[in-house]
Amino acid sequence: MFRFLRLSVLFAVLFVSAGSHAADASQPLSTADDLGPQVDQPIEFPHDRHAGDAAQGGMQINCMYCHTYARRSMTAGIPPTQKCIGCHQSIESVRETPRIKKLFEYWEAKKPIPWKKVHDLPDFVRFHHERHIQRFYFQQGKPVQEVCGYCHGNVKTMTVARRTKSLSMGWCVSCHEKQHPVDAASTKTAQGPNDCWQCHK
Amino acid sequence: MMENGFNRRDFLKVLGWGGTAVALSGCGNTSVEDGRETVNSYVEAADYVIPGIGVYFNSTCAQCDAGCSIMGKVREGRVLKLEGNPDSAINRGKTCGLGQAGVQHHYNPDRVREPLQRKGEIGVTITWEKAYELIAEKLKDVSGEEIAFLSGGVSGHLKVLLDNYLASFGCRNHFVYEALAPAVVRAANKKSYGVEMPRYNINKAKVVLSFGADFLGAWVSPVHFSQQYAQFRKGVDGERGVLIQIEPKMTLTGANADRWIPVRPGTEGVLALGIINALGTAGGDIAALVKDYDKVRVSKETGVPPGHIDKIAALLKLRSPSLVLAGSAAEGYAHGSQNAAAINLLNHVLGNVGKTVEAAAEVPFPQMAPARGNTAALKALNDGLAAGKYKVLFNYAANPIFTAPGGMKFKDNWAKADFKVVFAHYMDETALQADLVLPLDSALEDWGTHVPEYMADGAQINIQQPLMERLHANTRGMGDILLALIKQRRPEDYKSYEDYYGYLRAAMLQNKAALGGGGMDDDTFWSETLSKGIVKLAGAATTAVHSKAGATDLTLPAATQDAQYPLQLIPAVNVSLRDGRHANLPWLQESPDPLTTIVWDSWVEIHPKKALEMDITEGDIIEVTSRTGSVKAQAYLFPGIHPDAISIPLGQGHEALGRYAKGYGVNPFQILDAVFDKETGELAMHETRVKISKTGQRVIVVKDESAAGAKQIRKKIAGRMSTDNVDLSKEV
Amino acid sequence: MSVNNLLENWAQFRHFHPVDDKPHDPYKWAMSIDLDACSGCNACSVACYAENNIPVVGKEKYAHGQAMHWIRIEHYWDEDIGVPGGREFPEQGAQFLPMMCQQCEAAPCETVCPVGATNHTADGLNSQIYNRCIGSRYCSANCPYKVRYFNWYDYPTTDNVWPETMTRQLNPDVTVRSKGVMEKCTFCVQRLNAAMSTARSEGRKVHDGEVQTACQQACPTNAISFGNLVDPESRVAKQWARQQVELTKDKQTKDAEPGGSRLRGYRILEELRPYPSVMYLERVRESAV
Amino acid sequence: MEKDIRENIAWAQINKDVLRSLEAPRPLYWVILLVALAMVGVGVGCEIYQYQTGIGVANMNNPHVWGLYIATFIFWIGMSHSGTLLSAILHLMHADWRKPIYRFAEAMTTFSLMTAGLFVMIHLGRLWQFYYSLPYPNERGLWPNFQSPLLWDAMAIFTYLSSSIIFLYVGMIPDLAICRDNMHPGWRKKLYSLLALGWEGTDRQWRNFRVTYLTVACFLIPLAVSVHSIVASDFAMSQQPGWHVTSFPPYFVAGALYSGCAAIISLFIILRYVFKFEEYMTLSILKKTSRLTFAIAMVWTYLNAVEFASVWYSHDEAAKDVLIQKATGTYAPFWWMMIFCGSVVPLMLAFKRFQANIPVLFAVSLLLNLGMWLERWMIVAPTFSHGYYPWAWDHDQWPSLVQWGIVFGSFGWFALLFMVFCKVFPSVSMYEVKEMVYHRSLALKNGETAEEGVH
Repeated sequence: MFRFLRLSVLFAVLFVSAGSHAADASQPLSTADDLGPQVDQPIEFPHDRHAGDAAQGGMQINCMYCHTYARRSMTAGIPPTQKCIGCHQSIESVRETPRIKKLFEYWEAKKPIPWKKVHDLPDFVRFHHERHIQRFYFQQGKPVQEVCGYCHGNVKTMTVARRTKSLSMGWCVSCHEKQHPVDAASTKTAQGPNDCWQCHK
Repeated sequence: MMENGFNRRDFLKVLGWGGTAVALSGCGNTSVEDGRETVNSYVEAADYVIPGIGVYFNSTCAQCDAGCSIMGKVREGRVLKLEGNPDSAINRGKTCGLGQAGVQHHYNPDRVREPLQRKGEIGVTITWEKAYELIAEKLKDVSGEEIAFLSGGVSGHLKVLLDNYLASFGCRNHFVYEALAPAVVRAANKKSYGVEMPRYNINKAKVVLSFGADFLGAWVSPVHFSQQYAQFRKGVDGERGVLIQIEPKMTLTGANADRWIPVRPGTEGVLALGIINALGTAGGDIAALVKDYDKVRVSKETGVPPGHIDKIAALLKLRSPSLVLAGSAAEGYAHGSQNAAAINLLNHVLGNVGKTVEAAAEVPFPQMAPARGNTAALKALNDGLAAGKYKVLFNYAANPIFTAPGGMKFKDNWAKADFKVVFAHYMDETALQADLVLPLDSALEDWGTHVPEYMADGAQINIQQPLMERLHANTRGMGDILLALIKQRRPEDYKSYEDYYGYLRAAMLQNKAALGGGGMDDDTFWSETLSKGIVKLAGAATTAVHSKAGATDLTLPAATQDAQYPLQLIPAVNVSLRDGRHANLPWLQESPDPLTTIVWDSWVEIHPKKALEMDITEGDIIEVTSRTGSVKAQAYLFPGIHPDAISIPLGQGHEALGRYAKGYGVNPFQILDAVFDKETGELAMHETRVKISKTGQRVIVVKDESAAGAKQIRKKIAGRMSTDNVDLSKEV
Repeated sequence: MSVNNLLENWAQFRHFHPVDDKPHDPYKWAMSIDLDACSGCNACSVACYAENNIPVVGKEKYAHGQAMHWIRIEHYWDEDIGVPGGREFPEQGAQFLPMMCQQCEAAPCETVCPVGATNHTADGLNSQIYNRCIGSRYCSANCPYKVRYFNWYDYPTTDNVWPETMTRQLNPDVTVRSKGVMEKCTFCVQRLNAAMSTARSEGRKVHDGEVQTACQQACPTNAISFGNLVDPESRVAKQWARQQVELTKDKQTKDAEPGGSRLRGYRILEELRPYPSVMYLERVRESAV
Repeated sequence: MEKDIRENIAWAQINKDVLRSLEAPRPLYWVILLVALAMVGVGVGCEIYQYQTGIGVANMNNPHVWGLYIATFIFWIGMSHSGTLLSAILHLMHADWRKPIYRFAEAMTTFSLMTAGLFVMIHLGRLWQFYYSLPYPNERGLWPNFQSPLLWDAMAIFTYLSSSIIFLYVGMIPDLAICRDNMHPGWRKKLYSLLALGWEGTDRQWRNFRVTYLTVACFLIPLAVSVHSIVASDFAMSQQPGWHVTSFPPYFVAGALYSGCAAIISLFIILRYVFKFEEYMTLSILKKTSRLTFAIAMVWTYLNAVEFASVWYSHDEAAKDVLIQKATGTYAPFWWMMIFCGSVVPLMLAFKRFQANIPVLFAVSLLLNLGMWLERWMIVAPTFSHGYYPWAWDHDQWPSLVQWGIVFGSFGWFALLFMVFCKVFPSVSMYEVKEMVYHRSLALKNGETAEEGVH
């Protein structure tokens, strides 16, 4: 007698299953790479030359050599021009290349280089560089490029850095929900913090 | 706190970030952005400067004369917040609202940014060179006697430089003017203790009997006294201190008293003698003096019930040492010094002198000692101007046209000087009347040394140093300006200093040994000094306080009645606005008055009983008329005021001083009669009598407290218990 | 987070006042305010404006009751002053009371927010996430203390709230709230986070006095003390213990004592069971005068 | 007594009369339509201004954060109940006098729900973030707070709205078919043929139709009750004095039915005139409706008394204060007005001579609605201005013109939707009226034959 209900029941079932599936699907979605736009910088800084593997003619410089604030502060900041000059004044080979010329122009003018922010989170979010580096580099002893890579992607293959992760909240949370070993030695694991005020300000 | 020393050169390189990092963050940008925002990196960075981490630099608060030491949190080249410096004996790491608002003084959008010269009604922007030339030219053919320099309280090297400058053309007309300085009390203290400003140990007293001294609000050194007050409440050896406040209008201190006693305005001295009489411990000429001040008469004159007088006397006998303070409410009369003297006498009778009243330490450099402001100076200047004595007039750190009592007609006399130079942060009422306005650095951009007017503990010199580079390229520090000016007169003596900083450094290094830097090399000493922000000195009190009472010939007139002007006007000193110099700081405008919670406006406090008689309700606009003039303001019914008095807070009613001050409230200074204390010639602030009348208009009073007013209906919100059943000594 | 995750970790999204299986660890931030020391000078309030980018709304909006002061100084007279038949003068002075968000453990505001913009953090704070807020204002409607303040207008773009130069004073660690979101006292969470992170990097806990709230740091009479209630050595913990006030009780020893207690500690509107984290110490007045 | 309806109306006549309402209403119709449009204009204008400037322009403040929006929201939710009452409940009770009027009652339900839904949005401080409150999988990985009564509200309203739309539509199918068959070609004919789902009136279709209609009806009744109970729990679940009352859900439901019936009376009278439905919307039906209203009014009054009593004799001092405040404070005039309109005015309906007196009934019904609107306001506002914390007691909570404007506009919006509906769809159910006529005439015949049998 209730045959006319069949269709609607079917729809209902479909909707529910689809919904919950979509919800589950949100997990893999968040770890997927999501390429940000190309950003032009005042100086096209070749990360690959500096940090890249020797095989590709890179210098294999530790990220934290230049981005020294990241392990000491919430903000990673940008290395002072001083830093660049420190090495480059003694590297005659590339002294005359256009990029280095430009660098020295800024330096002599004592003008800060107007870099563009590539990984620019919303203003109400606080990403704590120090905490993450402490956790994964110093405590777990993971290789530095891997640790930075979690969020910044494989920078050593780029020239100008480019965003490769979505950096959406779901994406952050998907990692905070995983159990991570507390340090290199012990098997004890812990979750990332999940209360709102850890990241929202 | 920064560990390793730093010098000006390093410091100035704290640039970048500032420009962009200040972009308003908000809920607006809700998505990840790439390549929109620019981040300026440092060119070179001192290694203690890390983006995202604040560095603290020590300096000195310039919001009032108390001279609290502060430390400013500097981040990415911007000073963000001021905190108290824990090492200072004055404020021990604490600040008041004024101090907190110091940053708004610095970032204020209404600051003067260029030197301005008057052309008719408008000010024209000129260069500094031009300005200096102008001054030189004006000073060329006037004698030193025809030059007057009006300033607020100054001390330290700025004072030295100023004196030298004035001396350089033989000018002795330096008028140091503070509208709200406790000058009468100082004079009285000089007489009865032998020192102008002794050290009061509220924390050592078991009873504090204060005659209108608002030491928690706006009197002398509030932050310091507040801390002593806290200890005093916890109690000396477990015995909680008792605060008795005697005043016609409740101040913040009165609101915190265990017993607040309204006294008929002007009869404080009588009451003091009455208490001495009730104590009955005094002998000799004092006993003679007070013998006919018996309870009956005193209570008749003062309106204080005899029972209270007995209780007070009993308590004072019981608990010793105590401390008796004479404050602005007591001193503001034609017989103010008499009042103050009578009140100080109590301290002698109770034997507090030497215990809770001690001689304060002094700085061993008299030329740096603070030039304390008073109102007699203004009177002198005013008379001089009226007589046309002065051709050139300088004004620094004072706003006389706003704060001079209407009775003085100061504005008219001011115009009599041909050339008026005003060193100003803002275009205030006085600057508007100037011929030349020279823009000053804010206190957070400038160098300086200060000697506090009230020495809390040991003697100390406070260092003031820039917390960030100039906000506006064309402002100058007062020191730099004076240096430039003095170079006009005595180039050879001063050519070695290229700026005030250089002068300061040299001057300090000269007396390195005396400043406790013996054996250190110059740079270490200097950077030490700067990073500490305070130079503590071994300078002890040169003069001890008199143990025995001074003059006891006191003539205390009974309160007079005036049929035409039946009410006494009490110009109240608002905790945050003071004499009005802070009215342009929005935080202070919006922080409610502690007792009425009114914001952004003036009001007339009137006792509900009186209001009932005159059928005045809250919000009625009433006209207050004195012999000098009249103002209109909203009425506020306030139980903490003597029915024979009304009160209007000072500080509002600006006609200039920028967007946050202009056009809010009324300025009671305008209706103050020019009555002066017979002995010291100080302005008698409380001597003005007024009558009030309803205008018929009505407004809703803008205040924080609700329609329910300040009543705790049924629920216990703010708890209170009596000392009988509490033992503070065991508490944490 | 997926549906499964939602179901599994439901408990984590809602920390109520600590239950046996979820004690506060390692931090429970709490405050105690000594009303006997508080002089009502307003320094705390101004300091709060400075620290937390609170907009100055101006006279007109203040008149409409749209002020934003996260911490307000209230003053109370005894009920019978000034009214006909009552006492003529407030002879025992006024009573001052700083009132800010009480960071309730079972906060009435948290349960009612439709989007979960206000939550309880593991260290016992009542968090407010500005960007999640859609402005239903249910939290404020349900707050017994009325200490939540709503952005009725877009203050960042309003004239004379933060004109050109004043923007430079804004604290980069605190969001500037735009129109339509609720805000309130945070116990200066930015300071707490900084301190906790430093402590973690150094492998220790935040020790007492290491972190101060803006109001506490300014307070000239040290009336406000703030710290970690879990750490028995902290000043706050000692004070609470001395006053026998317990976080998870709604009737304290004090209330039980017949004929007036000798204890000063109490929490406001405790009987509603929000379990506030702020203890007030009653004001004391001398009986001898 | 006069009849609910004449038995001897020809079915063709019924079709003719009802279909006429789709063609040529009285001029008043257009007047109403225009006025409604104008009102909507005002409302929209105010909303745009509020959206751009910030909700502060409504002159709400801290702590007085809720205003007319919430009150009016409840009012419209309440309105919606009458439709369900008339069509579903009375349908199950086989009260066939409902037949001529249930159609527009249902329409009323649907459209007042739509209006109510608007207020949920208008009230929000950040309307543009509304979607945060919807439970859907998102990149933030966040869900709304399922503990919040506000969320239950949203869901309940949505369910109720969708199902009452279905109910309305399903009930219309046979009539739509009639329209289809009698329409001249044109967009309307297309529309009807589309909506009629190829209704042929075969036995099978009728059987399925009846079952569906019945099922939805049964489904709708608990829903209707739950919706307003949930709205009530917005308040009852909170802690505030004056809200935290156990009897709120039934109280709200009663209030809802009450205002609903009152509204039906007003609309009854308007439609009857505008579409010349005197034949069908007869005075005796009106009489029944007003009696029903009277009964509900008394129930409401009783529950009101219960609420006051439970507050008065409780230990909750604060709640008691609020009650006293309502009766004596700032809001006293409105509160007493509410009592008057809600409990005194309906007494008129007790008198026979008023029960079918159109002018009187019209006036009364409007007053009742006013009373019910005030009731909602008196529930929301006083608690804010007189809550637990004396310091926060408010002195400035008078709604601004913007707030009034939007409330005003909402009435226009409702009228607009409703009037358009009545013009486009048959507002009297033809097939049910036919049934009614048929049954009545049948009854009559039986009566006659019985008489014959006597002699």
